[in-house]
Amino acid sequence: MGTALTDSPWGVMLILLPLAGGMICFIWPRMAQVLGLVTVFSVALSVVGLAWQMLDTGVYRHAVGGWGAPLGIDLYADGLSLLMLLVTAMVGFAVSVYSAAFFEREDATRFWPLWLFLLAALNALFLSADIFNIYVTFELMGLAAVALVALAGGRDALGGAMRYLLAALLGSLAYLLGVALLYHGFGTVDIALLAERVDASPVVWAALGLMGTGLLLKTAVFPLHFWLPPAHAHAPAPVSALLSALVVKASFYILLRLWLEVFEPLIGSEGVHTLLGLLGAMAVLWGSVQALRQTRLKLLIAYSTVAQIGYMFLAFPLAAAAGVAAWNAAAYLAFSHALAKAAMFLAAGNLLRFGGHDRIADLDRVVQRLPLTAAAFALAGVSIMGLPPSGGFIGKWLMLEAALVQGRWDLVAVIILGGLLAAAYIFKVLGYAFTQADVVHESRAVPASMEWAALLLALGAVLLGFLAVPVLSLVGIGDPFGASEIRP
Amino acid sequence: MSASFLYALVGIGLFSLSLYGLIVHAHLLRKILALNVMGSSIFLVLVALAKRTNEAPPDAVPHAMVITGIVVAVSATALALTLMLKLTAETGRAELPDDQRESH
Amino acid sequence: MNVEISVILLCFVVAWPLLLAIPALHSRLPRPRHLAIIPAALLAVLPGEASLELPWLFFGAGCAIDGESRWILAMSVAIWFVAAAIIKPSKHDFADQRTTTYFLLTLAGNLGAVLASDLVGFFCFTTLMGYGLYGLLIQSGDEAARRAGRCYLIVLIVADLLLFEALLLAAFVTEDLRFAVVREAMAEASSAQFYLWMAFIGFALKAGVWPAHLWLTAVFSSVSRSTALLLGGVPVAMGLFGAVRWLPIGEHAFGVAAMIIQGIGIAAVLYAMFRFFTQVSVKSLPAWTAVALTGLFIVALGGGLAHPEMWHQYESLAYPVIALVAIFLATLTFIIGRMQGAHQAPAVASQRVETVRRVAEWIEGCQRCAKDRLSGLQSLWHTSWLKATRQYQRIMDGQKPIGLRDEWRVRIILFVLLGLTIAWLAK
Amino acid sequence: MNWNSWLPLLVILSSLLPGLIIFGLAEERIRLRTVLNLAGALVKLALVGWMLWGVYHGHDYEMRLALLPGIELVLRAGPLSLLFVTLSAVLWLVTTVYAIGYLEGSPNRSRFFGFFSLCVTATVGVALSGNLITFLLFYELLTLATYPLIVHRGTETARRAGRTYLAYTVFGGALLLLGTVWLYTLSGTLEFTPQGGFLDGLGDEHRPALMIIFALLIVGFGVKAALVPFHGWLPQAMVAPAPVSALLHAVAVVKAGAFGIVRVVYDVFGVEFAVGLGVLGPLAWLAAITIIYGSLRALFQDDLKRRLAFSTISQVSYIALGVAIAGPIATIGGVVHLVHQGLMKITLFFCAGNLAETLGIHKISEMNGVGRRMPWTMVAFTIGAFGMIGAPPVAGFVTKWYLGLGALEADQAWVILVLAGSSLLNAAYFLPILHRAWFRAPSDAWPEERDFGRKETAWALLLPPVLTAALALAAGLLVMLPFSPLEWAKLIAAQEFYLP
Repeated sequence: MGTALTDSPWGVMLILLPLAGGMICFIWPRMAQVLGLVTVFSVALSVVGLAWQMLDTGVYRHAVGGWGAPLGIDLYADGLSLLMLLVTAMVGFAVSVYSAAFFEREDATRFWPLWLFLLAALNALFLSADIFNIYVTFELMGLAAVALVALAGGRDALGGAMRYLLAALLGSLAYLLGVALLYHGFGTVDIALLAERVDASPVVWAALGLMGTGLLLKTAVFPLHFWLPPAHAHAPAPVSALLSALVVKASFYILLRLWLEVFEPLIGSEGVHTLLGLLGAMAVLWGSVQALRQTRLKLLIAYSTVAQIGYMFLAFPLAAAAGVAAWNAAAYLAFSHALAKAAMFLAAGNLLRFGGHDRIADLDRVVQRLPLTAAAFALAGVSIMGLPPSGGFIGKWLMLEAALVQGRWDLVAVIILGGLLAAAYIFKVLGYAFTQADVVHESRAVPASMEWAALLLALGAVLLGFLAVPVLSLVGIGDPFGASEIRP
Repeated sequence: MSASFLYALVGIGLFSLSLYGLIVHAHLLRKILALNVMGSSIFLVLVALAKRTNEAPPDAVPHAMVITGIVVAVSATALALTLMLKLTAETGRAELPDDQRESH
Repeated sequence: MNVEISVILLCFVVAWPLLLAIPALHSRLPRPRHLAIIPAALLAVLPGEASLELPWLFFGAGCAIDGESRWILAMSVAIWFVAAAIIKPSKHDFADQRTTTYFLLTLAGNLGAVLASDLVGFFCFTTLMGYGLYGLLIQSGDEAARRAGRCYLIVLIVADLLLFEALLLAAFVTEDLRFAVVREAMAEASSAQFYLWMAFIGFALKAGVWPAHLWLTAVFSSVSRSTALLLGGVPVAMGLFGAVRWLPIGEHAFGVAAMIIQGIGIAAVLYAMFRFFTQVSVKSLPAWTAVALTGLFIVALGGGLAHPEMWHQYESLAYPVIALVAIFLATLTFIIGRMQGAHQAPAVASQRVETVRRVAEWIEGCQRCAKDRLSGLQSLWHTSWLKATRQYQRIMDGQKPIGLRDEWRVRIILFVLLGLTIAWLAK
Repeated sequence: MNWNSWLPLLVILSSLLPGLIIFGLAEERIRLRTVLNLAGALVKLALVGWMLWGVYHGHDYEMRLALLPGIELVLRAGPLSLLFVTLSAVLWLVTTVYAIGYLEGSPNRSRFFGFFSLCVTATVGVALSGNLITFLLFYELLTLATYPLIVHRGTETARRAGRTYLAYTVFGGALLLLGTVWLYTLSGTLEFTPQGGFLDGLGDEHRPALMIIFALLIVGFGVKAALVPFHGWLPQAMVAPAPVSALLHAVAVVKAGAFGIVRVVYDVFGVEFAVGLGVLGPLAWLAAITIIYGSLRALFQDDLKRRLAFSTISQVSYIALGVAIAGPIATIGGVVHLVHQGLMKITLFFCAGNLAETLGIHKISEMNGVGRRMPWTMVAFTIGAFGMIGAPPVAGFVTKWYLGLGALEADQAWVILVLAGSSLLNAAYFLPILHRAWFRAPSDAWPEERDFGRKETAWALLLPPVLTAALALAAGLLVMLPFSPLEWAKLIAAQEFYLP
C-alpha cells in the first residue's frame, strides 16, 4: 500500500499546493493575482505528473501520514478520478487566466483565496477514498462556492448565494446521516472495505436514500434544480463557469463512485435506476424548454446546464445492461460538457462586459465586433448540441449506441429530442449575434486574454471529438466502472 | 444497548423536525437555526450508535467524526449569518428574494 | 480528287454559317448572308459521295452527302439564296444585326440537318433550325407574327419531345444510330408501332401536316413576304425529309397505321381545297397549297408503309419530290408576295376582331372570379389551367374565320369523306 | 503512411488552412485575402488533378484516423468521390473569382471568405469520406459552415431564412445520426463497400429495422437534397448573396444531399439488397413527385432567384430518380447529372447575380430587353437554360438521354412520362425568360444601373458565367472524351457499382 509513497506524492501535492496558495494569497493580497496563477499552473503540472505516473503504475494509492485504512485517510485515484482531475485542471487554468483580467483590484483579492480553496476541495474530493472524507471536502467545496457566488454583491447574487447555501447544507447533512448509518452498520468508512461488507439490508437502503437525495440536491437534477439557475446566472462569469463545469460534476462523481462500489449489490433492483433515468429524461426536456424560453443569455446557459446534467443521468438505466459503454458515455459527456459550458459562460461574460447587458435580442452584430467570443460561443454550442466534430457528439454517439443495443426507444427519443432542443436555443442566440439590434449600446473593450481563454476552452471541447480513443483508455485505468463485476 | 438505540431514534426524529422547520419558515434566521438543529441531531445519532457493546469502551471513530462535523457546522453557520446580514442590508428583509414576493 | 474537296467542304458547310452567326463577325463582313451559303452551294454542285466521321463529337456525330440528300441540299441552297437577297431588315435599327444572326443560325441548322448521317445529329440540327426560325419569325414581324411565333414555339417543343422519345426508343434497340441501320432495327423491334407513331406525329407537327397546320397558316398570314418564303419552304421540306429518313418504311408492312396515315393525308387535301375556296384573301393561298401538298406526300408515305416493296421502287423519287414541293411553295409565295404589293388587310379582318373581343371578355371574367376565390391557392392545378388557357387563347383567336355553326358542318362533311376513302382503300 | 495516403488530407487542408488564416485577416487586407483564396483553389485543383490521374490508373488513396474504439475516420478517393471533388474544386475556383468581384466594397468579407472556404472543405470532406460516420461528420460541418453564409447580410429576413434552414437541416441531421448509430449496432461496420454494400449478411429478422433505417437515412439526406416535403428551406435561402446561392445550389449543400442518397443506395445497402427490401420504388415516386412539383412551383415565381431555386429542387431529384431506377444506365444518368446540373445551375445563378449587381434586376418582369444591354451574360444564361430544358448540344440532353434509356432498360416506362412532363415544364418556365430578354424592347431605365464603361459588367462577374456555360456546352459536346463527366460516370458504374 505504501509502495507509491516514496517516489513522488503527486496526490498530496494536488491538495497542499492550492491550500497553501490560498492562504498566502489571503495574507498577501497585493501578490494574489500572480500567486494564484502560479499555483493553478503548478497544480496543472502535478495533475500531468500524476497522469504520467498512473499510466505506468496503474491505480494511485497513498495513505496520508502513513496510517492504515481503517483509521487514517487514504488517497485513491483511478481512471475516473484522473479524468475529473484533468477536467478541473484544464477548466481551472483557463478560468484563472480569464479572471486575472476580469476582476478589479479589491474583488481580485477576495476571488483568489476562495477559488484556490475551491480547487483544493475539488482535488481532495476526487482523491478521497473514504466516504467521511468525501463529506468534509464536499462541505468545503460548498462553502467556497457559495462565497464565490456572493462575491459580486447585489440583490440577486446574494439571494442566489443564500438559496445555494441552504440547499448545499441540507444536502451535505443528509449525506452525513447516510454516512453515520453506513458506519453503524459496517464499522468502516473506507469505500473499498465497505464494498466487500455491504449487503442489501434495510440500513443500506436507508443510507442510499439519504445520500442519494443529498447528492441529487447538490447535482441539481430536475425536481431539485431550483437553486442552480439563479446562483449560476447572477454569479460573476468565471465563477458561474467554475460552478457549472466542476462543482455540479463533483457531486455527480460522488454519486457515481458510491453507485459503482458501495451500493453495488442494490444495482440489480429495477426501481432505482429507472427512477434516475426518468429524472434525467425530465431534466433534459424541462431544462431545454426552459432554456428556450429565456431572454437573458446567462440564465439560458444555466438552464442548459440543468439539461446537460440530465443527459448524464440517462447512463444509470443504460448501465444495467450496456455496462462500460454507458459509463464511458457519461464520463465523456461530463468532460466535454465541462469544457463547453465553461467556454460558454466565459463568452457570456465577455458579451456582458462588451455590451453592458446580456439580453439575447440586443446582441448587436456581435459576430463582427467580437469575433473570437462569437466563435467561442458557437464552437461550445456545437459541442453542447452534440454535432459531429465535437466531444459532445462522441458522448451522444456512445449513449445512443448503448440505448439502441438494449432497444430503449424512450431514451433514444429523449437523446435525439434533447439534441434538437439544444440546437434550437443555441442557434436562437447565434441568430441574434449576426443581426443588428434596434437600440445601439456603447461598447466597452474586452481584453484579448479573456476572449482567447474562452476560445481555447471551446476549441478543447471540439478537439475532444478526435481524442476519444486516448481519453477512454485513460479513463479505463484501474477499471473504475468494474467492467468485470457488472453483468454484461 | 436499548438506551443508545433510543438516542438514535431521538436523533432521527430531531432530523425530520428540523427538516420540516427549514422548509416551512420563510425567515432566514429560522432556517439557519433549523440547520443547526439538524446538524446536532446527526451528531447525536453518531454518538448514540458509537456504543456498540455493553462491556467494551465505546468506539472512538464516530466521536472524531462528530468533532469534525461540529467544526464544519460552525463555519457554515458563520457564513450563513453574514450572508443573511448582507441580504437584509441589501433588500431590507431577512428572507430569500422570491420568497419575499410570495409572502406579501 | 474531288472527294477530298467534298470532305473539306463538308466541315465548312455547317461550321461556316455558325461562325458567321456571331454578331461581332458578320457585322464587319460585306453581305454575310450570301457568304454563308457559298460552301453549301459548292458542295451541292460537286458530284460524288463523301462522308465525315467525328466520333469524339457528341455521341459520334457524322455528316455525309449522297445522291438523295444532294437534292434537298440543292433545294435549300436555292431557297436560302433567294431569301438572302430579298430579306430586308425591319424598322428597328439593331434588328438588322439580329435578323442576320437568326438567318445564319437557321441556315446552319438546316444544312446540318440535311447532311447529318445519324439520328442524333439530325435531331440536334432540326432543333437549332426550329429555334432559329422562331427568332426570325419574332424578329421580322409585328403582334400577329409574335402570336404565330408563340404557336410555332409550342409546336416545336412538343415535336422535339416526341422525336426525343422516338430517339430514345431507337437508341434502346440499336447502339449505332445511322438512318439505314435504325430503319431495319426498328422494323422488327417490339416497340416499332410506338416508334412509328412518335416519329410520324413529331414530323407531322414540324411539317405542318393537316391536323397540326395551325402554325403554318398563322405564319403565312402574319409575316412579310421574305420570311414567309423561308418559313414556307424550309420547315415543310425538312419535316417531310425527316419523316422519310426516320420512319421504318420498306421492311415490314404496317397495315392499320398506314391506312390511318393515308386517311389523314386525304383529309388534309380535301380540307385544304375546301378552305381555299371559302377563303377570300389571296395571301393565304400558299398556306393552303402547302397543306394540300403535304397531305399528298403523306398519302404517298402511307402507301409506302402499307406496301413496302412498292416503296422501294419509287423511294429514290421521294427526295426530288420534296425538293420540288419546297421550290414550288417558295416560288408561289414569291409571286403572290410580288402581286400583293401594296394593299394589305383582307376584307374579313374586321368581323374576326369583334368575335375575338367577345371571347376574350368571357375568359377574362371567369379568370377574375377564379383569381379572387382561389387567390390563396396559387399553385393549385386548376388555377394554372385557367392561366394556361388564357395564354393559349391569345394564339387561337386568330383562327376562327367563320361562325362556329358552319365550322361544325365542315367537320362532319370531312369525316364522312374520310370514312368513304377508307372504305374504298380497304376493298 | 506513404505519400498516397496523405493526398486526401492535403486536398481538405488546401481549403481549410486558407480559410482559417482568412478568418484572422483584417478587413482591409484585400490583396492578401484574394491571393490566399486563389492560391488555395489552385492548389486544390492541382491535387485533385493528380488524384484523378492516379485513380484513372488504378492507384488507391486512403487515410484512416481512429475516432472511436472500433470506428475510424476514413478519407478514400475512389472514382465516385473524385467526380464530386473535381466538380467542387473547379466550381470553387470559379465561384471565388465571382465572389471577389461580386462583394467589391461590401462589409464583413474576411468572415465571408472564411466560412466560404470552410463550406468547400466540408463539401470535399463529404465527397472523400470512406464510411458513413465520416460522411456524417462533414455533412453536419457543412450545415454549420453554410449557416453564417445565409445570414451574412445580417438583415431580419436573412436571420429568419437562416432559422428555417437550420430547423430543416438540424432535424435531418438528427434523423441521420439515429439511422447511422442504429445501422452500426446492427451491422457492426459503417465502411462504404462498393459493389453490393455491407448489409447482405443481415438475415430477415432485421428486415423491418433496415427499412426504417433506409427511410431515416433517405430523409436525412433528402432534407439537403430538397426532396418535396423537406424543400421549404431552399427558396427562402435565396436571401443570401449570389455567390452563396450559386455555391449552395449548384455545388455544396444540395449536391451533398444527392451524393448521400447515391452513397446510401449503392455503397451502404447495395442495389440488389435495396431492391430486395423494396425501398427503391417509394424513393423513385418521391423523386418523381419532387420533379413535377418543383417545376410547377417554378412556373409561378416572378422573382428570378426563387424560380431558379424551385428549378433546382426539381433538377436535383433527377439524381435521386436515376439512382432509384436500379439499372446501370440509369445510374450513369443520375451520377453524371451531379456534374451537369452543377455546371448549368451555377451559370444561371451567376447570371442572376450579374443582373442583380449591375442593373438591380431581381424580378423576371424587369428583364425586358436585357439581352441587348448585357449580351454575353444572357448568352451564358441561354446556354444554361437550354441545358436545363434538355436541348441537344448542352449537357442536360446527355442526362435526359441516359435517364430515358435507363428507364427503358429497367422497363419503368412511367419515368419517361415524368421526364417528358418535366422537360415541358422546364421549357414553360425558362423560354418566357429568354423571350423577354432577347425579343422584348428594353424598358427606358434599369432599376439601379452601375456604369462599367464600355464593358457590360466587371470582368470578375462576367468571366465565371461564360466559363461555366462553356464547360456545360463542352460537357455536352465532347461527351465521348476520356475525362468527360459521362466517361467518368461510366467508369464509376463499371468499377464501383458492378451491377449484374
